[in-house]
Amino acid sequence: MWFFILAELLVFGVFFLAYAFARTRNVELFNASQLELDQLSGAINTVLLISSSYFVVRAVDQIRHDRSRSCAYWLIAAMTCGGTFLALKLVEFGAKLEAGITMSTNTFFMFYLGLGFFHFMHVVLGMVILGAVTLKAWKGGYSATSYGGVETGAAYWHMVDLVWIILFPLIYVLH
Amino acid sequence: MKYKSQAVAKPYFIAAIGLFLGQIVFGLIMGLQYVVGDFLFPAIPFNVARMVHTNLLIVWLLFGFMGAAYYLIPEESERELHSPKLALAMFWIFLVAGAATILGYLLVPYASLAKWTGNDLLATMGREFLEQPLPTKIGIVVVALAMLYNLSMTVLRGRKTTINLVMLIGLWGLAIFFLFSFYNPGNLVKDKYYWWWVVHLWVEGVWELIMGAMLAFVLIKVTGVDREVIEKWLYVIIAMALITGLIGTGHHYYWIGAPEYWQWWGSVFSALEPIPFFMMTVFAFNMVNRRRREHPNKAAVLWALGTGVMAFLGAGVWGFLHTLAPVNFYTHGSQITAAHGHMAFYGAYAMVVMTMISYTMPLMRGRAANSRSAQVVEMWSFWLMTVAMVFITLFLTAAGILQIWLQRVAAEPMSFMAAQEQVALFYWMREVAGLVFLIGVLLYIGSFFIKGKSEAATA
Amino acid sequence: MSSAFTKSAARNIFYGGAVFFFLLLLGLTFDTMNTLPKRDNRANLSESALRGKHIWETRNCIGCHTMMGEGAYFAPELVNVYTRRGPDFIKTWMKIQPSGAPGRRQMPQFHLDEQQLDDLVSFLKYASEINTSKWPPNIEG
Amino acid sequence: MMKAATFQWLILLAMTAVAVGLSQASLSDNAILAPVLLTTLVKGRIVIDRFMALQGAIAPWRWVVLGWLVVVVGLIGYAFHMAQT
Repeated sequence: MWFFILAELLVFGVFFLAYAFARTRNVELFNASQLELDQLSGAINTVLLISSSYFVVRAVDQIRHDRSRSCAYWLIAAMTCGGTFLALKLVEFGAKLEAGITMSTNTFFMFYLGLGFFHFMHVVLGMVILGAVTLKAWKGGYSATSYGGVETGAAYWHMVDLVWIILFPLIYVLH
Repeated sequence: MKYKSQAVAKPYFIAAIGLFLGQIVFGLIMGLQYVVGDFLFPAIPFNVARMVHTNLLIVWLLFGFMGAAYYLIPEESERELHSPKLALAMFWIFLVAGAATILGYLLVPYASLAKWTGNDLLATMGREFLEQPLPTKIGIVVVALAMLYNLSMTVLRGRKTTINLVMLIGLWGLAIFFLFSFYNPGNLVKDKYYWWWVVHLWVEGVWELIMGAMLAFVLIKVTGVDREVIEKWLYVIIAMALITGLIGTGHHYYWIGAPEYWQWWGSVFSALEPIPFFMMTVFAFNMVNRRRREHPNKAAVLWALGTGVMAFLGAGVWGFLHTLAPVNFYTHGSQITAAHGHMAFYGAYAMVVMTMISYTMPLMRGRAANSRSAQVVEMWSFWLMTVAMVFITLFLTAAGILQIWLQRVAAEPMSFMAAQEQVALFYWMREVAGLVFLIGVLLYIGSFFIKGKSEAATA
Repeated sequence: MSSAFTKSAARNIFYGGAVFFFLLLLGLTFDTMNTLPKRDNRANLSESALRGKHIWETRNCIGCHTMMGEGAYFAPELVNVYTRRGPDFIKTWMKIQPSGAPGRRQMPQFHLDEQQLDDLVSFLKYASEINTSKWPPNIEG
Repeated sequence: MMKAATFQWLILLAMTAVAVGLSQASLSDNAILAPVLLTTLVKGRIVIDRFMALQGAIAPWRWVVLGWLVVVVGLIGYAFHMAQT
């Protein structure tokens, strides 16, 4: 699993650096386009993802103490945050599309929409994984001695969070 | 050979080798036409020779894949093939259709061939690699579906292993993506966009699944390494192949009218495409080093290691060389592309089919491995072909770099033909390397006829 | 992490990764199809250009030439031949093939009539006006 | 142990607030670059070492992931710095 997480981090890393260096050739365009972003929505989404990551940590802790149900509750809380993240993101994308902005508008929006969408799909995948883990935990499929699935799902979710932690300042904040 | 019906692979492999020889002969004709422009003109114009060269490649690789599937799926499923008769019938249909198509290319003007075969009803011809007339394309679909039915029934009723599942998924993907060859919109950009869904998603997608399954199968047999370990590797390799390769399609979308963001997506993902090929190399060497038995078929082991290395060099390294959009801007559609294409197809697909043939043919002929003398000749052919291909690639790369410099970079760019004359020396050297390759192929074929004391059949 | 990397984990990554990235490809394809009208010069894809594409295909031009860099590398790039040579040159060129010059690369004679030549030219003109992100690097292709 | 996690969570939230605050407080581009990247680095480290629990894990994984973080954030900083001068 870690191998896969690293591969994912590598891809995101390359995209982040591509953004940073593409920006050096076109600073004004990037700065001007960045002003059109909804920073508040981005900030709320950061809070949501960080919190969901924290809830996942709690879930792993619960299963270590053999508390399947409460592990599932924490996971549901994490997924609620994830779901809200997705909803907010859709509103954000929707607003941009309505304003006639697409990936072909300019290089900045190519990255904003492209990276955002790529990350969005990772959140969706993370939700699917957490969902599967939650279901199994709910049915008592894990125990204090056997919870590899919870840990793996958690690691993936933290990776998605980690990527956003860099993505947010990079695209929304720094100028 | 554990099951009688596996023997159905034999005619497939023999046909594959025969067509391979044909492909090389036409390659040499084209190579000579590059420097002696009117060679065989007007009997065999370059475009006809090229069509024969590339189509023979595709058809013989398909024969190889099918043969490999008919051999390994019964063995993995631990039961006889659902219908050996159907498999044999499909062999003859495919062979006759393939031969008729090639003869059609050679004997009939292409425009007439198109008219007679219903291209006006559904225009699918005249696009690179998909030049086949409509009946041939339909034939390919029929043969593929019959094969998939046959193999799926075998797997469904038998043991399901990672190897036969991956092989089956690869073959299903091959059949499904081929359907895009029937879609030919008038809009040139869309035409090209979906044309790549056949070509790229074959060679940098589902074919890698087929290749991985074949390699894993042979490695289990010749090294005796635990199946769990090999199958885990197989999953990781093909996962990386699809993860990088699917969006890697973007490296074909830079300059055909598709949106410019493909330059980013294509560059990032295709820059990672060497990873699965590198893993394939590590995989092959790792398994052979951890071998638990000394298999008498040394030639098969050599082919397995060779395909790992050459696939990485040809597809991985030579692919990476010109995959980044700023580089590709200059190299696109030059001899660099030809260099990459030659080594990648040989290293990944020609060699993996020969790995499979090398391992299975002795078994189908009733022995664990060929005699020592036959193996020595086979290994000589391996080295001749492989070294010749390395040189073909190097000469084409040199020709490409010079061509790009003269025609695209220089302050006063030369016209295409003027630049071609400047690089003629490299084309001559390529032709010589090609002749060495031909000797290698002939030796390879010869190795099947060498008798001598052979090992008794055990495996 | 205590969990070892198992075969079933590898399998899940394969299936999950394949589905994930195929969906991503579909998503990007959807956006591409929406963006194409701005780039692919479809307004000039006339009946004549369509007939020209048919001629282009049924004469297997791609067996020697490249179009947007795709095809064989035996003869010149043709996406910009309309701008490089102009319509009259193309038509005359097609009529006088093959050159018969000894040792030179030969192009077959396709016996196209005036109408077919015009169609082919309008296809090449249509192709030359597609937005290919400034490729090829110069007029020589 | 979970107290620590809660505390780390609060730090992450606070740091996000600081980053957003800095960007709103119309400071010059140069001024916010270093602090924002620094908060990102710290946040990344918390997620990697504490949430992913890589601290104390088998060494190579931790160093590879942390190395990734440092390299990416560092190069971003370099690129932005270069763009300003």
